[in-house]
Amino acid sequence: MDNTITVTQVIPIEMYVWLSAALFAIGVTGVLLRRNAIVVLMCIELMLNAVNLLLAAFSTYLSDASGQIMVFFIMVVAAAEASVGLALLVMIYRNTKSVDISFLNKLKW
Amino acid sequence: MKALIILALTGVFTLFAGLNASKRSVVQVIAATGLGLALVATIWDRFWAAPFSIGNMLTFDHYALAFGSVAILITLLIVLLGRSGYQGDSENFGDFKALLVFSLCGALCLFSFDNLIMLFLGIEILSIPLYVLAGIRKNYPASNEAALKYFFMGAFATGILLFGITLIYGASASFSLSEISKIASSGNQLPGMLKVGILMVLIGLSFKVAAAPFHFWSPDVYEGSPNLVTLFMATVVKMAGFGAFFRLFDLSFAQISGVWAPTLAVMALLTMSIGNLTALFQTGFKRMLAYSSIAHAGYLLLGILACTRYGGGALLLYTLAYAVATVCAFTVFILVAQEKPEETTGMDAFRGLGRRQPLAAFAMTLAMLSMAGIPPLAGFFGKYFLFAQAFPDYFWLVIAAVVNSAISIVYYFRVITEMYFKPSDGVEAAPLTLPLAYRFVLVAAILILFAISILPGLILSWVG
Amino acid sequence: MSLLLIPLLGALLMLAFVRGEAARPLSLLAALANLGLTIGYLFWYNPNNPYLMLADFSWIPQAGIRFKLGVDGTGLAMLLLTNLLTPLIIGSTYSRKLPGVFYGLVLLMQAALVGVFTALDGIVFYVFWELALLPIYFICAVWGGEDRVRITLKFFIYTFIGSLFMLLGLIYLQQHAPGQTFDWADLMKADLTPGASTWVTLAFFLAFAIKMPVFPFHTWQPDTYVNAPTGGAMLLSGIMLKMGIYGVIRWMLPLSDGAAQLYPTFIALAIVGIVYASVIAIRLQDIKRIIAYASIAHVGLIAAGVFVGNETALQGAILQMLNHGINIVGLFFVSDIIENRTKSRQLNELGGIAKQAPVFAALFMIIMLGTVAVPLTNGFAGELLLLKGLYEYHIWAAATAGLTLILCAVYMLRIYQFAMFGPAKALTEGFRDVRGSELIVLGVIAALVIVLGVYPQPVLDLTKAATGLLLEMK
Amino acid sequence: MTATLFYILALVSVVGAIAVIAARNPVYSVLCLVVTFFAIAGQYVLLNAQFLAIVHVIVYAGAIMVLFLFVLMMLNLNRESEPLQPTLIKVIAVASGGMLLLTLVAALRGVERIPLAGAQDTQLGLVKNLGRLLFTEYVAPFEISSILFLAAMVGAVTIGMRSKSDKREIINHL
Amino acid sequence: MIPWILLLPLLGFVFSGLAGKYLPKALTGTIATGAVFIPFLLSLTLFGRLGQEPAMTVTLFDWLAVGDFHIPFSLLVDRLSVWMMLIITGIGALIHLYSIGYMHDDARFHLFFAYLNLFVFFMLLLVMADNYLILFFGWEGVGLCSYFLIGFWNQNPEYGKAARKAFIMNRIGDLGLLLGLFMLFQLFGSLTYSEIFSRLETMRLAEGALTVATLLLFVGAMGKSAQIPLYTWLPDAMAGPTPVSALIHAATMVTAGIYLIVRSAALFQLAPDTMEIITYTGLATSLFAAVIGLRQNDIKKVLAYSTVSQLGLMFLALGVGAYGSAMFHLTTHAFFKALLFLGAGSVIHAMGGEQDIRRMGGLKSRLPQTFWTFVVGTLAIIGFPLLSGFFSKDEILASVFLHSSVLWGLALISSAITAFYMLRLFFLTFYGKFRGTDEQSAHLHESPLMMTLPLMALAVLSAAGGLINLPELFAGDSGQWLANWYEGGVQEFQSAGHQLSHAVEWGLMGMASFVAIAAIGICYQIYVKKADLPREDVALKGWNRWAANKFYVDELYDAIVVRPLEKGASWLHGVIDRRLIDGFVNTVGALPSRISRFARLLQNGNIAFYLFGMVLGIILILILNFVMGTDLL
Repeated sequence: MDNTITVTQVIPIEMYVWLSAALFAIGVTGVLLRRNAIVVLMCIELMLNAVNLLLAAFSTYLSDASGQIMVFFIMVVAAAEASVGLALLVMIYRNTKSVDISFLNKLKW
Repeated sequence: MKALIILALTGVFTLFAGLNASKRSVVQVIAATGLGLALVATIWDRFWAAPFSIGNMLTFDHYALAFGSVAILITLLIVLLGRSGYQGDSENFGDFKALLVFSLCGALCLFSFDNLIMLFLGIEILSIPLYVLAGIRKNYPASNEAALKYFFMGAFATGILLFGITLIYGASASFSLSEISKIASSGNQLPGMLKVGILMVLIGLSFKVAAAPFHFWSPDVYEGSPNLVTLFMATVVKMAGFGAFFRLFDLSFAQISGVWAPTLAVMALLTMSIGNLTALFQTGFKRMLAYSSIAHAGYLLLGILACTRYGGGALLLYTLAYAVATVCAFTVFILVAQEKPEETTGMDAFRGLGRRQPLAAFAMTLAMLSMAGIPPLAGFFGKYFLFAQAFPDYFWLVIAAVVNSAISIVYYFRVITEMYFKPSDGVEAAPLTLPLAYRFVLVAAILILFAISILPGLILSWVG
Repeated sequence: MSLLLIPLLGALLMLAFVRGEAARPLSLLAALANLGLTIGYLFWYNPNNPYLMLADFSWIPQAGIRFKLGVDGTGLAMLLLTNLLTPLIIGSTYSRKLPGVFYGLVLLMQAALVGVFTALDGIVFYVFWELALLPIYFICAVWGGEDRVRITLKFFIYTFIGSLFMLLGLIYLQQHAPGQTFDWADLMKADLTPGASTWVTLAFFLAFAIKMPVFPFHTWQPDTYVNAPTGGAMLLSGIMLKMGIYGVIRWMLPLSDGAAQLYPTFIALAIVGIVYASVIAIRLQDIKRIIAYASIAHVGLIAAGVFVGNETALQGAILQMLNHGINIVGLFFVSDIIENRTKSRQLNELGGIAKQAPVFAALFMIIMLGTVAVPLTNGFAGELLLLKGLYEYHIWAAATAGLTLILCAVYMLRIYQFAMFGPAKALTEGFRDVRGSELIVLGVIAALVIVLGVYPQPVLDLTKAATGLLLEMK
Repeated sequence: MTATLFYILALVSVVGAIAVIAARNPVYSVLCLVVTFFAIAGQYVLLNAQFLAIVHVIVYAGAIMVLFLFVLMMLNLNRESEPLQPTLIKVIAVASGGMLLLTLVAALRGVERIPLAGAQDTQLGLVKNLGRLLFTEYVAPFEISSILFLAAMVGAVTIGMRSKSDKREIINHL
Repeated sequence: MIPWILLLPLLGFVFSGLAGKYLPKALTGTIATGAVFIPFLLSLTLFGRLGQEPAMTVTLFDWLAVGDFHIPFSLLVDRLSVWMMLIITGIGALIHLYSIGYMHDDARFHLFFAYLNLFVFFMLLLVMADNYLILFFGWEGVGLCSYFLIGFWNQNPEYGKAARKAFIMNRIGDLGLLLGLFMLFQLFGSLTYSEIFSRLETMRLAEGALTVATLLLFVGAMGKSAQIPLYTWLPDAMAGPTPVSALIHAATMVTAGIYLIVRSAALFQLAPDTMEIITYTGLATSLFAAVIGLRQNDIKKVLAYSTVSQLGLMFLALGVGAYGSAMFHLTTHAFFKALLFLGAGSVIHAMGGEQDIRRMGGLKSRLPQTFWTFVVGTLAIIGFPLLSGFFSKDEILASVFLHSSVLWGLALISSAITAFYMLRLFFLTFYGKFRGTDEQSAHLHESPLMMTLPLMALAVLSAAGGLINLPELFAGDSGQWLANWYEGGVQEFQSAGHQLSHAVEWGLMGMASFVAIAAIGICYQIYVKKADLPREDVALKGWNRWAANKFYVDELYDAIVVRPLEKGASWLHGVIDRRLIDGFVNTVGALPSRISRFARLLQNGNIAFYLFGMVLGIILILILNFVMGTDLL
C-alpha cells in the first residue's frame, strides 16, 4: 500500500476526534433515550466503538501500536460485558417478562 | 504478584469445589486458605521483598502491597461470613466465592497499575464479577434490579473512562503513567486533550467510588444486592477505587493538580453533603450505610485532593478504619436480618440487641462511633489525618467536612439508640446466638479497630 | 500514668465481666485508689518544678503527636476535683439496671477526664476530650428520664460540633507552630497573624463555651441535666463542664495576644449568662432544672473570671471549679434523695421535709450555703476571688456579676423554703432521714464545703506557681 | 480518494448510529449497528489497522451483534410497539447528547496542536507487529485479562442459569 | 484568750446542734448560755487589760493569699471592739438565759440555742475582725443566723418568706459592701484596718474615689442596719421568736452598720459627701419609721419600727461626725430595746402568743415584774430625764444642733413621735381593761424567774446606762467616761459637747425633756383616760391609713422589683430561652433533616434519570473547566 495516499496526510486528526465524539454522543443520547435494555446495551457498545475508533486513529497518527493493543483489550471487555449484560437481561426477563429499564425503579429514596 | 497468582488459582479451585453444591465447607476452606496465603504473601512482600515490577504494567511497591493486604484481609473476613450469610442459590455458592476472589484480583491491579491499560482492565476485572454478584439472588427482584442498574451505569461509566484514557493517549502517545507524567510535568503548555482526558478519567473513577454526581447507582445497588456483596462493594471496591484514584492522581498527576483539583474539590463537597443529608432520612439500614459510604467517599476525596503530609498513609488509614467498621456493621446486620423477612430490615431490627447479644451490639456500637469519627476510635484518626493534611489548602472544604461529620452522628446514633435505648419486649428480647465465624470476625474487627486507635502511626507508615 | 490506667482498666473489667451487686463496691474501690494516688501526687508535687510528668512517649511521630501527660498545679487541682468527686458520685448513685455497665462507664469517664486534665499534647487532649463524651452519652441515654434519647443526642451533637472546631483550631496551630508538633508548649508558641489568632480563638471559644456552657450556647444543658440520671448530671455538672473552663485556662488564654479584642465580648457573654440564668431560676418549679440554671450562673461567673484572666480571677476560678464541683454534686444528690423518696421534683408538691428529716435538712443547708457563697463555706472564697478579679477588670463587671450573690440566694432559698420548710404534704409524709452511705456521702460533701471555706489556701498554694507561669506566657 | 472515503464512511457510521437510537424495532437497531460497525471497520482499514479491522468485524459484527440478535429473538422482542420514553424525556435526552457533543468539541478545540509523528509506520497495524507487542510488552494485561474472561464466563453462566433449588413463587415484582 | 472568746460560742453551737437533741433542755440551755457568758467574762478581763495597751492583735492563720491580695485570719481587740464584745456577750448571755424560759416548750429547743450561739460567734467575729474581709465573714454570718432564727418556726410559710426577705435584702447591702472592699483594696492595697488608716495619711487619693468607696460601705450598712431603702425586712423579721428580735434585731446585729462606719471613721471623715448622705438617710429613716410606728398594732412591729427609727438616729449622729454619741446611743439602745423586746416577749408569752395590742390592756397588775421593767424601758427610750436614753439622745441632738438647727428640729420631732408611739404601746398594753379572750385571761401569768431576771438586769442597765457618759454639763469632762475612753484608743472620736455653750445645752436638754414629759401627758389622756382604741385598718383615713399600711412600701417594692423580676423570669425562660435561643438551635439542628426530605427525592430509582444526572455532571464539569474560562490552568 505504499502508493496510496495515507489518510494521515489528508484528514486532520481533528476530524477523527469529532467523528468519535459524535458517535460517542449519539451513544450517550441513545442510552438516555431508550427504554429497551438491549438497545441501551447496544448504545453502550456504540460508545465503546467510538472510543476504539479514536484510539486507532491516534495510534496511526502517533505511529504507536499500543493504541491498537488497547483496542483489543477494549474489545475483550466489550465482549465480556455484553455476555454478562445479556445474561442479566435474560435473568430479569425471566423474572419480570420485560426488559424495560424504566420499570426497574423499585429501589429508590 | 504472588498474591495475584495465588488468588487467581484460588478462584479456579473454588469454582471446581463449588461444583458439588453440598460441600459448602470445602469451598469455604479453599477460599479462606487461599486468601490467607495471599495475605501472608502480601505482607511478606511488603516487609521482606524488594518492590517488584512487571514490564511497566504493574508495580508492587509498598503502596500497592499495603492497600492489597488490607483488601485481602477484608475479603477474608467477608468470606468467613459467607457460609451462613450467603443469600443466593446454593448451587452457586462456589461461583459466588470465586467471583469475589476474582473481583479482588481486579482490586489488586488497581492498587498496583502502572499503565492505563491496567487501570482499565483492573476496573473491569473488579466490576464484571460484581455485576454478577449483585444479581446472584436470582429470584429476588431487588437483587435483579440492583444488578441491572449497576451494570448499565457501570458500563456507561466505563465508556466515559475509556474516552478519557483515549484522549490522554492521544495527547501523550503512551498509556504508561511514567510517560504521561513526564508530559504532565514538562512545564510546557498542556495539551487540551490531556486536560479533558484527565477529567473524563476522573469522572470514570468517581463513578467507581460513588462520588456525586456519579453516585446515583450506589444506594440502589447497595440496597438491592445481597448483604455480603454490598459489604464487599462498600469496603474492597471502594478501597480499590480510591487506591486507583490515588495512584493515578497523586502519584502521577500531582504536578498538574490545577487541572483536576478544583473539580474534585467541588465534587468532594457535593459528595459528602449529599451523602450525609440523604442518609439522615433513611429508615433502612443498608440504604443508610450506602449513603453514609457516599459521605465517606466525600471525605476520602479530601485525601486525594491533598496528600502532602502523609501520602497515601492517611487514605489507607481511613479506608482501613472505614472498611473494618463496615464489616462489623454488616456482620451484625446480617445476624439480625436473618430472622426478619426481607422487606423489613429497617433500623428496628436492632432493637434490644444490647441485651440480646451484647458482643454484637458492642461491635456495632464501635463501628458506628468509628464511622462517625468520634475519638478515640479508629475512624477519628482516619478523619484527622485527612482533614489535617487538607487543612492548609482546602480550609473551606475541611469545615464543610467537619459540619458533615457532625450531621452524620444523627443517623449513626440511631442504630445505637435502637440497640440500647429503646425498650424491647417479646421476641425482640430473646437472646440471639452468634455463630462462631461471626464471633471470630467481630472480635477480629474490634481488635483491629482498637489497634488502629492505639497505633495509627503504624498504619500511616505502612505505605511509606 | 496509673492515674489513667486504674479507672481505664477498671472500666474495661466492669464493662466486660462484672454483673450485679459487686459493681458498686468494686468501682468505688477503684475510684478511691485513684483518689489516694492523687493525694499522693499532691504531696509529691513540688511547685518549684511546675510540671510533673506522668507519661511521655512517642505516639504518632508522623504528625508530631506524643502521648504526653503531665500536670502542673492547675492540672493537679483538676485531678483532685475529678478523683474526689468520682468516689462521691459512685457513692451517691444506685443503679439497679445493669450496674456493671453503669459503673464501668463512670470509671471510663473518670479515665477520660484524667486524660483531659493531664494532656500536654493537643491531639491527646482532644481525644480524651471527646472520649469523655461517650460514657456520659450512654449514661444519660440508657439510665435517663422520659425524653432522654432526643435530648442526649442534641447534647452530644451540640458539644461535638463545638469540639470539632477546636480540633480545627488545634490543627491550624500545629501547622504554624515552630516545631510543627502538637506539644502544648509548641502550640502555644505558634506564630499567628492577628486574623488567624482571632479565628483560632473563636474556634476554641466555641468548643469551650458550649461545654461550660456560656450564654447563649447553654440551651442543651438544662434539658440534659433534667433528663440525665443523677449520676450523669453530677458527672456533667461536677466535672465535665470544668473541662471547658480548664480548656480556656490551658489552651486558650496563653495564645490570646492576637485576639485580645474578643475577650471583652466573651466576658460580657459570661456575665450576661450569670444574670440571665439566675433570673430564670427564680421562677422554676423543677428542682433539677433550677440547679441546672444555677449551674449556668455559677459557671458563668467562673467563665467570666477566666476570660478576664488576671491572677486573682484565675486562682479564684480554679478554686471555684473545685468548689462548684463539690456543691453541685451535693445538690444533685439532695435532689435525687428527694426525688427517690417522694417521686417528685416539683417544688409545689413538696414541703416540710426538714421536720421529717433533720439531719438531711442540716446537710442540705450546708451544701446550699456553700452554693449561695456564705463566708466560711467553700463557695465564698472562690466567688470572692472571682469577683475581685472581675473588679480589677471593671467595677461594673464585678457589680453585675455580683448580682449572682443576691439572685442565687433568692432561688436557692426558695428551693429550701418550698422543699424543706412549711407544712408537710402528701408526698413528703414519712420522709425517711438519710442514713448509711447517703449520710456518709452527704456528710463528706458538707465537711468539704466547710473545710474548704474555712481554709482554702492550700488549694491556692497549689495553683499559684502554675497560674503564674500561664500568665507569663500570655 | 482517501478523504472521500473517509467522509463517506463517517457519514455512514453517523447515520447508522442515529438509526440505532431512532429505530423503534430493536432488530432494526441491531442491523443499523452492524452497519455502523462495518463503517468503523472501513475507517480502521483507512487507518492502516488492517488486523484490527478484521478482528473488529469478527468480534463485533460477527459475535456480539449476533448474540444481541439471538437474545432479542429468544426474548421475542422484535416488535415495533416497544414503549418509548415520554416526549419530554426524549427532548431532554437529545438535548443532553447534543450538549455533550458541543462541549466535547469545544473542549477539544486545540487538538491540532499535538505534534504528530511525521513518518508513518505502515507495518504498525499488521498482525505480526501487534502479536509481538502483545506477547512482550503487554503480556501482563494479556494474561490478566484471562481472569476477566473467566469471571465473565462464570458470571454469565451463573446468572443465565435457571435456578434449580428455588421453589418459591416469584412475586411479580415489577 | 482572744480566740477562745470566739471559739466558745462556736463550740456551743456545735455542741447544741449535735448533742442538744439528746440532752435535757435545761442542760443544753445552760451550756449554751455559758458559751456566751464565759466570753463575757473574758471580754471583761480584756476590757481591763486595754487600760494599759491600746489594742491587741491575734493572727490565727492566713485565710487567703493570692498575689498581693492577702487576708490573714486575724483578730483585733481595741477599745471599740471590746465595747461591742461586752454588749454582745453581756446582753447575749441575758437573752440566752431568758430564752431558756421562753423557748421551754419548743420541740427544737436545742436548735434554737445552737443558732443563737452561732449568731454570737459571727457577731463577735464581726466586731473582732482585724480586717474588712473577716468583718465581712461575720457580717454575712449574722445575716445567715438571722435568716435561721427569723424562720425558726419554719412550718409557717409566712415566716419563711420573712426570713428570706431579710436574707436577700441583707445580701443586697452585702454586695455593696463587698464592692466597697474591693475598692478599698484597690486604693490601699490592703484590707487590714491599721494598714489602711496608716496609709490614708501618706496617700494621695483620686477625687471622689473615697466617696464611692465609703458610699459602697454605707450601702452595706443600710442593708444590715435597716435604713431606707433597705429597711422593710426588719419589721417582717419579727416573725422570729422574741428573744431573737431582742438580741439580733435590736441590740446587736442591726447595729453592725453603725459599727462599720465607726470603725471606718477615718475614711468617712475624708468623704464629706458620703457623710451628708448618711445624715439625710438617717434622719429620713428615723422620721419615716417613727411615723409608721404610730399606727402599728402589733407589739413587736411597733418595737421594730422603733428600732429602725432609733438606728436612723444613730446614723444621723454618724453623719454629723458624732461617732462617740452614736456608740453611746448604740449602747443604751441595746439595753432598753432589748429590755422592751424581752418585756414584750414576756407579755406575748403570757398572752399565749397574742401580739396585737388591741387585744391586750390592763396587764399592769397581772404581770407586775414585766410591767415595771417595761416602764423603765419605755421611759428610757422616750428620753425621760436622767434615764439612759435621755443622755444618749441628748448627746446626739446636741451634736446635730451644732451641725444644723433645722436637722435638730426634725430629729426632735422624730423623738417626739417616738415618745408617742412608745407610750401608746405602753398604755394600751398595760392600762385599761383587758380586751383579750377569757381563755387568754385565765392563762395570764407572770413569766418565770428565768425570764424576769434578765428583764430586771436590763432594766437596771437601761436606767443607769447613761452614767457611763454623762454630759460635760453635769459632771465635767471626767463624766464623759465613754467618750474619753474611746478617745484614748481611737483617734477619730471627737466630742461635740465641747463646742456648745452651757446655756444652749441646757436649752436643748430642756426641750427634749419637755417633749418626753408632754408626750406622757398627752398619751395618758388619749389612751388611758379616753381609752381611745386604735380602729381597724379599714376604718382609717388619710395619712393614718398610709401609716398603718407602712406607706405601701412593700407593695411598691413588690410592684417595681419583685413582680417585674418574676415576670421577667417567666418571660426569659418561656420566650427567650425556650423559643428564641433553643428554638434557633433546634431549627438549625432540624435543617439537615428538612433538606434530607427533599434531597432523597433525587434518588428516584430511575436508571435513565441517574444516567441523565451523570451526563449532566459531565457536561457541567466540561463547561466549567473548558468553556467558561477558555484556557483554564
